[in-house]
Amino acid sequence: MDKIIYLDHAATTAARPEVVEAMLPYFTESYWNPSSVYTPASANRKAVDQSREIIAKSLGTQSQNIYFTAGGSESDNWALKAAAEAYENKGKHIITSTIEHHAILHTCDYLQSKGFEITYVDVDETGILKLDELEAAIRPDTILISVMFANNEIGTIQPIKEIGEIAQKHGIIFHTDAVQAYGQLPIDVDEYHIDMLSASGHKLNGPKGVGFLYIRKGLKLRSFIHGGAQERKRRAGTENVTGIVGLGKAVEIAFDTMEERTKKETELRDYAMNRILAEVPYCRINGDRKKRLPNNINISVQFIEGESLLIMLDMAGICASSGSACTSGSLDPSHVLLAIGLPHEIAHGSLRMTLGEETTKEDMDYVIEKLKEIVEKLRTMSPLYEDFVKKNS
Amino acid sequence: MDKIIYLDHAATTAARPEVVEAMLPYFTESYWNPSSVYTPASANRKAVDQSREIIAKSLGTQSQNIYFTAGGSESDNWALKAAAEAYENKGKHIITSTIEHHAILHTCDYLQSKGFEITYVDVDETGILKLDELEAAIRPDTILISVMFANNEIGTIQPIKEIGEIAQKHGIIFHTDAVQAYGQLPIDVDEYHIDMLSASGHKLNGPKGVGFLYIRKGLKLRSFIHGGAQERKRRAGTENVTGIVGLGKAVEIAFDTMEERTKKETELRDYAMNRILAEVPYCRINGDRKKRLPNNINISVQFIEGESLLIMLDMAGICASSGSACTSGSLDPSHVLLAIGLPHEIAHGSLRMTLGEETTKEDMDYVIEKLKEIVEKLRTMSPLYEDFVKKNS
Amino acid sequence: MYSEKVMDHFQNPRNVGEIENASGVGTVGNAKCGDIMRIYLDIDENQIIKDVKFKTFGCGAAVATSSMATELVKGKTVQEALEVTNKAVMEALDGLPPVKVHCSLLAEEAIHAALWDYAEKNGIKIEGLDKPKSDISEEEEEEEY
Amino acid sequence: MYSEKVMDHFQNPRNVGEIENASGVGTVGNAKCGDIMRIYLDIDENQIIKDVKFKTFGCGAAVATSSMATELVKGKTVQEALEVTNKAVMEALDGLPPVKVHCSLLAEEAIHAALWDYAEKNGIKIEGLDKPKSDISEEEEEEEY
Ligand SMILES: Cc1ncc(COP(=O)(O)O)c(C=O)c1O
Ligand SMILES: Cc1ncc(COP(=O)(O)O)c(C=O)c1O
Repeated sequence: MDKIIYLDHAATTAARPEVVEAMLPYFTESYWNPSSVYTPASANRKAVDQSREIIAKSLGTQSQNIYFTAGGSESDNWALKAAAEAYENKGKHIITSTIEHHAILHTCDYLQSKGFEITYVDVDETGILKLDELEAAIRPDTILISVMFANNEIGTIQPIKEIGEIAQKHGIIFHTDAVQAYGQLPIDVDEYHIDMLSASGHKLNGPKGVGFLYIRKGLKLRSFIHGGAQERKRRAGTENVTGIVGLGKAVEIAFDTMEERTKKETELRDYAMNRILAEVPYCRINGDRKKRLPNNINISVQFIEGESLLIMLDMAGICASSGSACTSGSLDPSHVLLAIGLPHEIAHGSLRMTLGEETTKEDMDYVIEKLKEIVEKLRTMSPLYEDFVKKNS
Repeated sequence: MDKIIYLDHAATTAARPEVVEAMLPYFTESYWNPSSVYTPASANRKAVDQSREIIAKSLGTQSQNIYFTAGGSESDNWALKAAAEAYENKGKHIITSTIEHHAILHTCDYLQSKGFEITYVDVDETGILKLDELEAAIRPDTILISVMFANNEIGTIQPIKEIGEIAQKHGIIFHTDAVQAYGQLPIDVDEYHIDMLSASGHKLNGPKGVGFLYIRKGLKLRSFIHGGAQERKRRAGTENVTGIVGLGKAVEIAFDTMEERTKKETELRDYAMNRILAEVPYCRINGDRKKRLPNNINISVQFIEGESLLIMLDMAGICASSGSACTSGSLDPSHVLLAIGLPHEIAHGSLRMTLGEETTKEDMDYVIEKLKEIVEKLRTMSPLYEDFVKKNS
Repeated sequence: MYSEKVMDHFQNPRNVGEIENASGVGTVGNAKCGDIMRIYLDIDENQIIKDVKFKTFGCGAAVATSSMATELVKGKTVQEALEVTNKAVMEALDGLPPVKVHCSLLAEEAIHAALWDYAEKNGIKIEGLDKPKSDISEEEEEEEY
Repeated sequence: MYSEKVMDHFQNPRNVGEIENASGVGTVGNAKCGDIMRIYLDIDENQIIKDVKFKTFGCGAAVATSSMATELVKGKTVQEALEVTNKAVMEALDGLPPVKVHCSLLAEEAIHAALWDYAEKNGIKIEGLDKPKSDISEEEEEEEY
């Protein structure tokens, strides 16, 4: 097969041609270090500031609050570690959710090894944070709440505004990992009481290796990467001008096209989910049906395992991913699917398909036909299906 | 003027056209996340591994010891903070030099605030580390020695092999910040007993925002950025495929062309230094005349201040930089120039010109003529020069 | 990630299915790890494995190792089948990625479990065969840095 | 980084030079910061500044503020010159980058130092003029985040 149907936009996206075009001059022609004093370099300072401005505007804040990083993971690490360090005199308790990305969870593990205490607030069966448990978890020594804006596996969108209000009421810093949500959902950091927000360029048709952390003015967070005076002395390293310019362009387009794009994706997502539910026996949709990212489909197909499914889809030219983290060299099923209450066998049989604006209805029709064939084939060799059929016959 | 003569290659360099060409397909076509399981993504895994291989070979080591980062500053921060953390049970004493880059010095400040003790070993008047002082500084609780391979301001190359041998003899980890040296000098990490080495892509005609840390096999260093399982679980974050590919290409070319290029640069450097010494009164060369980076010229011009000099050179189309860190928003003169014993007024009047392979003799002739004019003009308005002339007449 | 042989056995698995009234059936696996294998053996009176079928819930490597393991024991005597190690399965597949090595262990265990079942049903003792573990423990790979 | 006015005064500084037998000379500065300014004043018997010259070792802003300061005091009376503040100099230059504000303070101080020298030489007291500090202290900018 020649055509590839890419349904893994949550993993990464192609940079838009306009993004690459915007970056190109800064590689070979306007390659200056923005901190240099000579005249030509001021164009690069301006280019960096312009991206900062675009991003600030998209979040309803001022550009001085946007700090460029190398991506979502760095932003998450910085936010958590710097807040822990800055406020440890106030307390050493941090609250997060059970369904965060590993960039948050493993950073929490690290902080725990440094004497911080972490409370993981549970989610309901659609993946929505239990607000009452959150509120109950707050203690006098709680210094930080970090809850992701939308989940990368099941697409569930959290009640961020309510979480922000709880955090504010208790005078606790609120960080959100918006790596999946930013560019897909409108976000106003003031309205939602967000103190820190992480985002990554390659999730919204920008380049890889660049992202940002929004830090509310007044938060006394220190550098994570020490050195030169870049980024208002808070993030050292010669600015990645090309990456920053590309990110700015990607954000500009993402916000300009958001309404139309997400409307189209939502429709296609719902169409595909409904067909799958109707036509593939013994499968379920994971995550909330409504409060979910416009491009996210996550299903569990009973009696079959995710990786086999993925390989077979791959052979049919379809790129998707599994809820199972097998892909990353680990054998455990997704912590997110376990957190929403799936048993292990079912968690292992999940499939994530994340659409992009180029995805068509024809694509999804093809995918669903293939999916049906593959599921049938895998079930004929599944001992779990055999047992199920025997028990029910 | 139209032509720009760029003499600030130590600040950053243009990406080579071949580098950009190598990167381009990975933006819009082969944009896959290298960790994904579907077939197309394996091309990106291979591309990343190929860059790793090129870099490993350039250092005489295996690719499993190369970890990609977002640049020199991150590599430096990671090396120092992770080593401090990993070995703090053995001791909390770290040795570095007085002339390191801020990415090292400010990281040391941070570690000091965390209870580590830092000894700054001095350099002689050409900027070479005093080996006897280094050896004398070693204590039973010394866990790390970090000395830069070559200095970014005055270009002095350190006796890295001797430092490595001292470190090895005492069983101490040795890190070197090779951000300026890598790509200009041959480096063999085993021969030099280097345990960790930092480098940055944009200093060797690669892209900005990507670099690497070499970590000797067996060193039990942990992640600096926690999260996904990328880089053998030691550096989380979706791989910056384009950046890594560009870095690999840049390294390949830098090592292929090193001999010829550095020979040409060394000649031009010496020609220019000799002319300046002969034709500009009251100036001196900073750094070692022989043990210096092929492309580095650093002079102090007495009685005039660096920024004025730079602005006037800029007006003549010449991009250079000053030893003074005025450029970075600070008013202190360069710590490197003070460390080699220059008094403040002279440290403020220094000029760094770092050549590139495209720099010609004609360029340098033009620069020297302009420099002479500018120095004369600035001296006529210098009260220090007035005093000097009066005293000596 | 997988060798061509693995992909071949995954795409075209040999001996998928069930055997009615099998001489021995063994199911092993680990719900947590996500691999369950079931092997059916048809063994004649000379202790020769005349037929073998499998069903597997698991990743590509699990399917391929099951398929290869059935190929390797087919036609063998019970004693010979006992000597089909996970290493032999892996070699026959031109290797497996390190994280997938446990799949080949599972295949070995599944054969052993089916043989154990056969032995129990027939009240015989097979030299060198221990009662199979119901679960294959996961070993964390060493981080060797 | 600099306004056009600053660049103009840096490229074409007004009143560079010395005045022989000046009525007052003031030198202020800070070797650590790298700025030294010297102002020469020629003041007539009506306390009018008839001529003013400067020499400055320093950055672009230091040169430009010196040049602008001399322009602002030229032709003024001593009392009027005293009222030329660093703010006035900065405004006349269309502003300075925050890290360069100290240069304008230096220019103000240099004028004051020259006036003080004039006053001392002539045994007069100028209302509102204090003995100049020989050094302008550097203030770390607030990190306001
Ligand atoms: C010696 C040295 N170390 C570290 C760095 C930091 O590298 P980067 O700006 O790529 O983070 C630089 C350059 O700025 C340098 O010259
Ligand atoms: C929710 C979430 N957080 C963080 C990250 C990490 O971002 P990056 O890979 O750009 O470092 C990702 C994506 O991998 C993500 O989906």
